[in-house]
Amino acid sequence: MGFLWYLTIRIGGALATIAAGSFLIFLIMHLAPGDPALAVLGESATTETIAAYRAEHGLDEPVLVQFVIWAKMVLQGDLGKSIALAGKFPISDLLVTRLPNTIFIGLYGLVIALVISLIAGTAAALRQGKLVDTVATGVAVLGISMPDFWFSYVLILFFALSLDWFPSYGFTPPGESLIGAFHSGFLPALAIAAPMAGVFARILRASLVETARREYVTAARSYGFAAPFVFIHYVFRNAIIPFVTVLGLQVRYLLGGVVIIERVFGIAGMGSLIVDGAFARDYPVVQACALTFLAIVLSVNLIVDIVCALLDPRRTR
Amino acid sequence: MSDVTLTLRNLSTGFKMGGRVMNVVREVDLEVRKGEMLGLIGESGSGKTVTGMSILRLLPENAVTEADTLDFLGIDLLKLSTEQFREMRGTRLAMVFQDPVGAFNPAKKISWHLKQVFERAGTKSPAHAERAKNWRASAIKLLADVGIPHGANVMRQYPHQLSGGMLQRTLIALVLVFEPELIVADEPTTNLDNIVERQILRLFRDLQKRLDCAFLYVTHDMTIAAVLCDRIAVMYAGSIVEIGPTKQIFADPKHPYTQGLLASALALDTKTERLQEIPGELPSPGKLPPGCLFEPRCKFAKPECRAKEPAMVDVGGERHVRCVLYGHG
Amino acid sequence: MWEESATSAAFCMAMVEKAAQVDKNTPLLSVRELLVRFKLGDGLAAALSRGPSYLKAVDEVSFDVGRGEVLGLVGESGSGKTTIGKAILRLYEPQSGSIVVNGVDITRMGDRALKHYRRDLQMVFQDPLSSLNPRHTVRTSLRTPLLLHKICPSSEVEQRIDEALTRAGLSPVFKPRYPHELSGGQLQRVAIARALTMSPGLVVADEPVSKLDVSVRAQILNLFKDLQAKFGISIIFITHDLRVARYLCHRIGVMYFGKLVEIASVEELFTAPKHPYTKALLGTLGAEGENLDGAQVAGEAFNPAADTTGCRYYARCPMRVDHCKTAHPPTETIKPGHDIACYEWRRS
Amino acid sequence: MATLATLKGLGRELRHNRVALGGFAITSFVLVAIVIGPSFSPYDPTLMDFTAILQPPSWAHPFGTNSFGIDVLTRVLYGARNSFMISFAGVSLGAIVGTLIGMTSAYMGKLFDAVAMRLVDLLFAFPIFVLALMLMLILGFGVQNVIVAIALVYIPNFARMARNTTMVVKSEPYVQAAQVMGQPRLRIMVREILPNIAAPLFVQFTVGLAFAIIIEAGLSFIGLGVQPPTPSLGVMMADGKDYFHRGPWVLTLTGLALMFAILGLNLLGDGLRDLLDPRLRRRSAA
Repeated sequence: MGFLWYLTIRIGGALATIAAGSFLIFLIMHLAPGDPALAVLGESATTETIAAYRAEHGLDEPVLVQFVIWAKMVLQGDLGKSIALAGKFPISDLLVTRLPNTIFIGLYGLVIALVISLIAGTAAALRQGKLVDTVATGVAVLGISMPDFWFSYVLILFFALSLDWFPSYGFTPPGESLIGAFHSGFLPALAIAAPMAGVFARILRASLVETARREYVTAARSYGFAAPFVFIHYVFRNAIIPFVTVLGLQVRYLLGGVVIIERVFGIAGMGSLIVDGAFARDYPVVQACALTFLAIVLSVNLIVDIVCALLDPRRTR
Repeated sequence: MSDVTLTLRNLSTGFKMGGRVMNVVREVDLEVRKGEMLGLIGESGSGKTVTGMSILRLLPENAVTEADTLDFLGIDLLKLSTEQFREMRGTRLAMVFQDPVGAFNPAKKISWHLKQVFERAGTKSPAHAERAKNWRASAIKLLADVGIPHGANVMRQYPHQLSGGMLQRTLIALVLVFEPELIVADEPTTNLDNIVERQILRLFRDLQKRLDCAFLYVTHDMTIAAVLCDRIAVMYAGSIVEIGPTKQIFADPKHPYTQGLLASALALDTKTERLQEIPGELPSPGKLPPGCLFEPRCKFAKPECRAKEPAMVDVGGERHVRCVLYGHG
Repeated sequence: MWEESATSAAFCMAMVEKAAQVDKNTPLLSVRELLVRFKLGDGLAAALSRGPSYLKAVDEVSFDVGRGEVLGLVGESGSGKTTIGKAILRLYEPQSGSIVVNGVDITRMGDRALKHYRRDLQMVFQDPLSSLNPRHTVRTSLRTPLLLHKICPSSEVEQRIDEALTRAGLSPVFKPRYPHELSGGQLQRVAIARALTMSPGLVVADEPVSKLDVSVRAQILNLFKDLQAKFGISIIFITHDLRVARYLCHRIGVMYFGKLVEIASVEELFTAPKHPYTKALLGTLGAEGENLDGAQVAGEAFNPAADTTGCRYYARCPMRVDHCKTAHPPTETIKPGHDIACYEWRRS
Repeated sequence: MATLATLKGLGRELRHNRVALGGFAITSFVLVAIVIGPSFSPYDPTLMDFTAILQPPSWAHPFGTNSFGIDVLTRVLYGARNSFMISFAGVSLGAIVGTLIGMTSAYMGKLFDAVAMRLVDLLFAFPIFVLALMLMLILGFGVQNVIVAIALVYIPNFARMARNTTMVVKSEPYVQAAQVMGQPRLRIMVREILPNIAAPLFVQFTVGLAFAIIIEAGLSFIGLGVQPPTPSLGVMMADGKDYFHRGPWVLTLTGLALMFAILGLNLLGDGLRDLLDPRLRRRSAA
């Protein structure tokens, strides 16, 4: 019962945020210089055609009314049409081809980062102050200190140009070939994963060390439970709660990395789309992409909240 | 002296701090006997908790414990490997903690805690195995024993949903699964309210009588020691300064520190005009005074007190005092 | 000329007399039906959850503190005793009720106007280490109130600080020290010295010895006793320990989950307690073994998040009757100076 | 006076914390290098030399030369100076505005707090590059706008941290004592609260500076930030990627220098976090 309440409240909160966020996006785009009518109709448009276009699309209405019109369209799945980037192509069609690639690369990177950080963070915490700890924390700091786009080029230099194990450019969408996607997506995923793994490993280590000091861990030892049992059920079980929480906060950095990495490796995803849209001043595309990114972050936060609530009975009961 | 359960000789415990060891417990000699409740009294920082934790090897890794003897029913605890010692913990040596809320795994229900302990017990003997099979029924019975009549309901709860008193009872139930021969209780009622505190104290006394085990009760509260303990040992700045039967110590405290503590504790029990003070402050473990540690605050201090720390003096009637007023040992 | 000054002098005399009259007839502090509540949880979650969304930490409590009187407020943790103390000092905003100091209602007074009355009401906190700003030296901590209220010319500030420290039993050599360099007892002396620099009429002392080492407590309790006798300050002494209250206080109020259940003079409370909770508390005193076997208080405590009606003590009360479930009993005066909130007190 | 004593104490403890010391050394080295380094360089950061195009690293050109024959190391020093100043300005702006919002929010409570914190949550929900990119669309590309973008990324961080720490400190007895004394609100904020929340904010500033340099480089790298010919590390790396196959050293070595500077700041931040953590402090004092 308590959990359902919690879920309802969180979903309500996420919906409210996305509503407010979409308004913010709309407002920013509205403030951006340039007349959308002119952008669509081109330089040759006459005063009459522009006026007609503005009237038809409600561009003379107050911002709020325009926002409501746009929001209604978005709710019906119509994100408008691209004005510069892809002719008058519907943006929703663009997203359908782009979004899976971004999600694939993002999840791929996330999984790599999780695997590395779980191993490194746990090892460092278990051997606190020992060589393993020093090496792991040292590498982690290096990881968070390097720009991921630079690391991509280092990876390209070694694994693509020198060893030729992976392609240096281009990406096979998972829809075409899953194996191809894993192969061609490995370097970009690794580039995104490296700084993330550094951040995650540090958080996990700190959380484990902190939890190990709790009295319930001493209490568990006093019952004579074996060390691995205590570590798994007492230390690790409670340490992952803050770990998952902080993990959720990292999505906004993770997606920031995706934007650049996609351009480096020429992946046709959301990141390259929004950047290309920005250069082409294709506002509807940028607007739609920003909204999608917002939705992704909020969904991930929602999932993280739910996972935390399941892990930590104190949050809901 | 076959009834002695635990013998400590010359126990010292310190913590490694930047390359050197800072001792917080020094040269402690103690005996805890079967069927007795020994009170270990001291203020914060006196080393009483560390002493208790040293016996069960529950201190963090930077702790260093040394002793001439650490004997538990003929077993030399110093010689046991980590794994052998772990086998003893919980089964024969047990501990009750100060903060009942903090002593439970917050992510697990009460039933989980009980189940784990019963399952561990199940591997020890056929009788225990039988209980482990019906662990739920056994747990409810055990909870009833510690004064929780509706055990089935309590088992469904998470720790944060229960009151401190209820959790402390449950914690005691966990310890009782094995009927240990030595129980160390570290200020187990400090975080409880007066009325609940009395209930738990009574529970401890009844338990100790029923199990007939050795019981080391660590506390800062003289009045608790008075109602609960058969003998008390008073610690000051890491050393035991006085030890003896409770009644005699309360009637006639020997060490000036014990006298001061008792004077202020007992004076409050009656309407008094003015409390007797112990002047000064506790020494910090980094800067201990030379000689007797209590000398800077002692009204009987003499020049010889500063020369060296006095030895324990046997003053008869099972009483020992670390003070030159009673000779030099 | 002199006539005019004579009249103004007479006027002044009249004012002083009038003030003196107020002094004699009204108590220094008068608290009436004070209600302080806290939100349970925050935001949407709290709004949607069932059960009360507020916790009444102090629930319609009334009492007076006379001039030079020490009133003890005794109760378990969560009884609202600290909240009362802080609400009187306007650290918490009361929901309703009134706080009257020297005949002036300060319950809703704005910050600026309140500043004049602040001097008169001071506080000593439970944790001495955190009651002093860790970034300020002892000197800075003591100088601030002197300059803020222009208590003395700036040339005398140092001398005043020395006096204040000496009065609290501390050498002036501590002036340049930082809080973390002092022991708990010394810090509590600095905190007391700071409160006294403003020559307050009332000091709220919130468990001032509970975080101190046992062997240092007597020193601080005696310091309170001496300073109270010397300066005739009124004190609200908040404690969970009835014995400490008996040592220092003239009257004692017993609190249970936000309600003041009994208030009486020390002698009366200890010799003829009427409320079953007071009796239970008194039953926990004494160092002799037999009282462990005495009356055990059964049942779980009041749950402020779930129970909303009935006597707060109902679940634990040995004298409860069905009537007690309807509403918390009103306060009645059973003797001058002895108030109690219990339907069944006559039976005891 | 209080700060002086604190700084002295910090200096003493710095010597015992190897991480902080390493970070301090690297950061000092980088600062000195970008301040006085360029004037020691025999090369000009803008003068093209078509006789020395794309030379690999050598004694004459430790980082090689780029496609215009410009010494890469010289350009790195100039670029790093720009990157550093842009990041510093951005994080400072974010820290000041964020701290003001956070402290006010915590102190005022009620409606202001609710509205401000919802806005902060909203900003937190945007991926940082998306936020920066949208901003660039309104303001146009260029140095000032990178600063504003960085500030916008950091305002929510500082606002949240300042609010949370102020909430904790606000209920500390010493702040209540100041209230009881009758100190005005503003004075309490400045004298009692600010000095006690400064430490975590300072750590956040150091670590934030490190990541801001990455943000600047990233924005400039994809062409949304600093515009060439103004040297910045991101611009140089963008330039280097165009002839990465022919002269990989331009991009890799510039990035390595960037990483070195960021590493210094991160280590310094980590070390300071340990030094300033009151729990760790007390343990080492006991």
